[in-house]
Amino acid sequence: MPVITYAQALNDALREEMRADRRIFLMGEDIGLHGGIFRVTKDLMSEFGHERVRDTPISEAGFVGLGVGAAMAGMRPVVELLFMDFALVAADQIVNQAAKLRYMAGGQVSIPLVIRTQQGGGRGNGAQHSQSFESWLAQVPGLIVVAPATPADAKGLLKSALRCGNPVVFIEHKLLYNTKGEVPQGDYTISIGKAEVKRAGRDLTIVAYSRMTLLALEAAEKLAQEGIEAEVIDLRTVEPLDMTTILDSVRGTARLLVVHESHSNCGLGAEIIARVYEEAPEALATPARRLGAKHVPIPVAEGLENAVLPQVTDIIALAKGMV
Amino acid sequence: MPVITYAQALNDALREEMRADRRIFLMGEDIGLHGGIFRVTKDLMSEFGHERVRDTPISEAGFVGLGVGAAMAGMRPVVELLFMDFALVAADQIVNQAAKLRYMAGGQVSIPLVIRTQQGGGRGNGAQHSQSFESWLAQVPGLIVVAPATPADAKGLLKSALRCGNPVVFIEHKLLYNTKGEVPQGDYTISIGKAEVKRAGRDLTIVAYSRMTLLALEAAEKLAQEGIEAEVIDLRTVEPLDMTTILDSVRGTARLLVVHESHSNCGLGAEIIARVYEEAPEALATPARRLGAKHVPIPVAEGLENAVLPQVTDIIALAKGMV
Amino acid sequence: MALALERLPEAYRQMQIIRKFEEAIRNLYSQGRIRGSFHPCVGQEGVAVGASWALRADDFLSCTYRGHGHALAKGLSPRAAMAEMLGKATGCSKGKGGSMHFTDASVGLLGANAIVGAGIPHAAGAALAMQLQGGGGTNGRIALAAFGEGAVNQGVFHETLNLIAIWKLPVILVCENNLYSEMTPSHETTAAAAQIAAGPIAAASPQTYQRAAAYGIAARQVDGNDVETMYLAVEEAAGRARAGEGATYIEAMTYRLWGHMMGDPEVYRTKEEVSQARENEPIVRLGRRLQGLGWTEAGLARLEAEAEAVIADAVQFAENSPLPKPEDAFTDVFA
Amino acid sequence: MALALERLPEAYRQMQIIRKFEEAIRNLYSQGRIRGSFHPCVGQEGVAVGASWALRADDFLSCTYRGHGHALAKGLSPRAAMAEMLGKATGCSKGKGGSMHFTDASVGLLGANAIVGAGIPHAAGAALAMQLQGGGGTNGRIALAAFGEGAVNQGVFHETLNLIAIWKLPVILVCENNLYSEMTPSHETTAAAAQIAAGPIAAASPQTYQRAAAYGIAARQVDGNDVETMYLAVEEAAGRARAGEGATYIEAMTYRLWGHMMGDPEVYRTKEEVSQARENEPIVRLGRRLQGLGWTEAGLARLEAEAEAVIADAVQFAENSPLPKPEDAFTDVFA
Ligand SMILES: Cc1ncc(C[n+]2csc(CCOP(=O)(O)OP(=O)(O)O)c2C)c(N)n1
Ligand SMILES: Cc1ncc(C[n+]2csc(CCOP(=O)(O)OP(=O)(O)O)c2C)c(N)n1
Ligand SMILES: [Mg+2]
Ligand SMILES: [Mg+2]
Repeated sequence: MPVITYAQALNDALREEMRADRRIFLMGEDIGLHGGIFRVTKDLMSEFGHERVRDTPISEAGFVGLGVGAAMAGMRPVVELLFMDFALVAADQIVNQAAKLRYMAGGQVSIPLVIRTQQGGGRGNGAQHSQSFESWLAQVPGLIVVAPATPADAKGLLKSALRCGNPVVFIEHKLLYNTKGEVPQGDYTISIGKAEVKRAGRDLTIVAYSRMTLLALEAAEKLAQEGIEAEVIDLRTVEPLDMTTILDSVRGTARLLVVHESHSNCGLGAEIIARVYEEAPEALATPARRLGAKHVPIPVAEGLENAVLPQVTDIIALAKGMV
Repeated sequence: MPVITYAQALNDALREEMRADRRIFLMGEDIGLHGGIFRVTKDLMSEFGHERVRDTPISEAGFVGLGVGAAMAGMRPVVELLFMDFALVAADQIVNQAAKLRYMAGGQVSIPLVIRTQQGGGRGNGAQHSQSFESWLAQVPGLIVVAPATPADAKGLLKSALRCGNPVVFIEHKLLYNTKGEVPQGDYTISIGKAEVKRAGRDLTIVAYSRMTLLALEAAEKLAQEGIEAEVIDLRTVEPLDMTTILDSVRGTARLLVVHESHSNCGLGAEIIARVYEEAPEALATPARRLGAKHVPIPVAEGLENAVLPQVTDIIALAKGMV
Repeated sequence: MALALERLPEAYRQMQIIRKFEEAIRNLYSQGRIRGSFHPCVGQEGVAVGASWALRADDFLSCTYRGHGHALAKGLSPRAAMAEMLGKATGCSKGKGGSMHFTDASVGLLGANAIVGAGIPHAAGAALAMQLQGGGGTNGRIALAAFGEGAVNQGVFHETLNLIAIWKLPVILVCENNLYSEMTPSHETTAAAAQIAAGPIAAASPQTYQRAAAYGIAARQVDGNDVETMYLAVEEAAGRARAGEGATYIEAMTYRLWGHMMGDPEVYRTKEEVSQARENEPIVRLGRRLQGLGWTEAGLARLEAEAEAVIADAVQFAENSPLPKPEDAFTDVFA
Repeated sequence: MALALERLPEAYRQMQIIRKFEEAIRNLYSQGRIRGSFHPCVGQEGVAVGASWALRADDFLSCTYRGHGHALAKGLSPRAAMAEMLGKATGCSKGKGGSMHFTDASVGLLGANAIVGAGIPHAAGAALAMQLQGGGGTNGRIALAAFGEGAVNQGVFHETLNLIAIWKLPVILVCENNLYSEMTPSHETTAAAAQIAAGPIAAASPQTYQRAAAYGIAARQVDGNDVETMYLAVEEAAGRARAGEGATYIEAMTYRLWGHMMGDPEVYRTKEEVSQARENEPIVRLGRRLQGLGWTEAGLARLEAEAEAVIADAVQFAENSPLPKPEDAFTDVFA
């Protein structure tokens, strides 16, 4: 299988789907000639033209709103938010509109809208450009939220998102774009709502997604050197949650650690823990734990940022404390 | 003690604090001559004038942003969002600005801004006028989030919020405004971050806040008729969480049920449960449970809305299943 | 093209249907049989009928919580609308949307919206879809956004106007200027270009159409209480949009005869102001016009009675309809 | 009042300080010693110095991620600024804010902001505070918001302009029109009133000041690369604001000589366009002006060397400063 970057995998997914489906068009800042700050839309304007690859003004509420309207009128818009942090200026269109219009219409309309964006820290971009909002968006009924960790998952999930006919927030990570991985050739999809065991292990289950999957895998390798075999589950989709895969794993390992980059408070870690205690309380031998960003805004200086965001060493320390 | 409504208690708090502190001024839609849709700012314009009680255009992002700036320049603005749902059009100013500017400035500025609003369902106001966002806002470092259930707590907490010097989202509930209760005379405050045991009991702990406190108390009375004594904790502040009070209670009852009106997913129920398992895993005799709104938008028709929002009967059923 | 004379009685009947619809709701509301809030459009029927009638059935429309008139005029069935008000399973949204979210995809009604300004980009997006599907033309179909004058102070209004202008979208923007936003006179909260004197129609009102002009969008103010004027303005705008000439902003001056919603004490205006406005309201106006064209009072009363019957039927239908089942709350989230 | 002739050398030196500051950062950045993004203001120093100098020390200022120039001109110490760039404990924000969030409360710098448009209401709010504290006057103090021309398409810009207009807030709005928003020419994304021909300064650029005029805010376009013109415009606007005459919108035409940020391949413009712009850049312009007033090349070189020394000192200070301690990440959230 060819080895390509995460950014290229996304670019391929967009290109292939746009060739196959004329309803798909793109809107976002600098996505055209420039091909996007992270190069995900590279060369798409030259292939598909200005009509289908539209550079927008800095009007996130406006163009997400246009996406909602175009989706209701039969198109399959993909809107790009340059940084997840800017979802806040478009929050009404995402949460009050895209997520709810179908329901409020009793099912008469559908909103096949994909909102692509990237999030996360680790680059010193500061408090307004480093946030992770998946735990917030997972609170919103009517949104599907995916956050792939690998190029192959990114491509397969983006194709699924474009075909699924519902509002999807498709979350990329700024530090993943240049990571590489094998990606199958030809058309394939990854199912929305299906987690994957990225590493098998018997001693504890680490649930992660997006970039935290890579950190979890790295931690697992180091733990293995000390004789601790961690199973690493990559959620890939954070809403809906694949509890089956989580529970199957936890029933085997009896230990659960959830790692995510959004803040701990009311985060997916808490949610997964609450569900495991609801659905399989007998499964756990030690209390479940979660690791998220600490409860402060994300600072810029490296030492500070590292103190706030989950690190491999934090995962290892927590894991060791559990087995 | 005089018995007054929740709305009147808030009105008294605003009036007393405005008399005492010239830095306080109000901005919001229809708060002036009309005194607010829910009458919380009744007669304040006539006492304090147009300068300090300002009717705004329908520009939530704008006037919350003005509040942030005025706060940095030494004022103590109180901005009213007519419905919590409209926080979404002002989300950037609340989450990226009010919550973070102090931190990003290394502590050089402070943002003594109170954002008052009301939330929740039960009136058939539909999906865009019935949401509860406290679990989302609790995810945001830099915000204090309070949600009082009684007139006395509402008054005392609003005074604390106005004096605390930090951004506070002050959450009222549309179905509480006409509820009545005893309110102490004269000046008093309720501490931010302090929960209260509103009913003592030995068999299980029910944690709630805002209107759900009233439902929990009602459920507790009914449970008592069947010999089950529930302890009801009213959080009053949802961020920061008063874990001490929760843990003390849970250590006594060994059973925990959290009830809130925001959606279950990544909600405060999950958060509290995760913390209890982290901090006192040995305390629980049965798995902790939580009850929030079901994961669909809030519908209008009564039977549908009741199926989605937590009801007294749901609390009773869950509680019975735990003891 | 102007609204044909022979359609005027039909327009009168349509406005009466809207009026009776709102009256029936007020009645049901006061009996405690309707939940949520209700924002009547009484007095604004001229805008609703003039605007919706100038559209084709397959054109798109987005409107607001005060949009019952637009929805009915666009073709939403009074039965489905009334059943929705009563929270019935036969409602246009099966009881899930209620008064503020009337939707009928079969007649291009994208939906009423309860967030001020939020529906404007939806119409623009539908127009963009038509432009894309028409390969740069409009595919024959266009979109209209109706909103109150208070919406011009909401950010998404501006963002959308700019997008409409730069992409030459086939959109018609209808600002229903009824002088008030909830309980606040809009001129107190709405700045306008200093150099342009207040227009002839309502001296105290903000000139919101100047905002649109700042984006190079053709913009004008019209008398929204005159259904023929309204129709003509939208008809012309539709022609421009279909011809690929871009958007038009129409500020339709009108007046809300009832309060902002049920329970509004109306402290912000005088009784005299309201009774003066009654002389100028669209149904009275069209009635006078029809009389000028030879209609008798009896003839008009017959049209009114027909409207009454339509609404009585709708109420009966709604009352006899079943409630949704609790488990229905969990469907219609995803396609 | 115009900028006094005897202050022109100082202005030249101040602009050079800003230029050298950005050059030093580029240098450090390419060595991998600066984290995050860096949005240089090279070429826009005239706006920064002209605007900030026309303010008093106790006036408020909000600016953007591209606001290093404004911040330094307003009085932020180059040492504290450079230490912030290097993530040091001695940085103006103790390493927490970084390049995009320069703040110095002691000189009225409310903060740079990394969200397009978001700082504009903060300046307006500070102005409102002054109006309230001054009992309806301005208390002698006013506020200035600096932002790029891309910000005029962001909703909060409009919401704030309306609020500024209706409340007659003592604000100066400085739009730094450098023709591009990131990698997109702003005229492609920004609609303007059709009837007004493109101005003399940059034919292809959007006329953003017309947007302000639609709110009745006094609005004009000026040559932002001429520091004296810029100073005078802001000086006059400050006078109006202090006198309670309300806000002024100044569209300052300028040009960003470097890319949007480090790593920008600049595919969106030609090398010729950039080299042409170099002839017209503010430091060159003021240099020519000073030579006209009798300054020698050597004299200008001395001013430049002084600036160089200030920045060299700042870099040294920053390099010698301690890193923040990890536990410092958890302070400064609440007052
Ligand atoms: C974003 C937002 N803010 C506030 C409200 C509350 N609200 C509902 S209607 C209304 C007044 C709207 O006035 P206008 O646009 O003139 O329309 P009208 O009601 O007069 O038809 C307000 C403020 C809302 N629905 N959405
Ligand atoms: C709300 C928001 N959307 C997008 C961005 C990303 N972004 C950063 S700078 C920029 C361009 C801004 O252009 P302009 O306002 O002209 O200012 P300039 O950078 O030219 O000074 C964009 C789109 C942002 N920071 N905030
Ligand atoms: Mg109105
Ligand atoms: Mg620019």
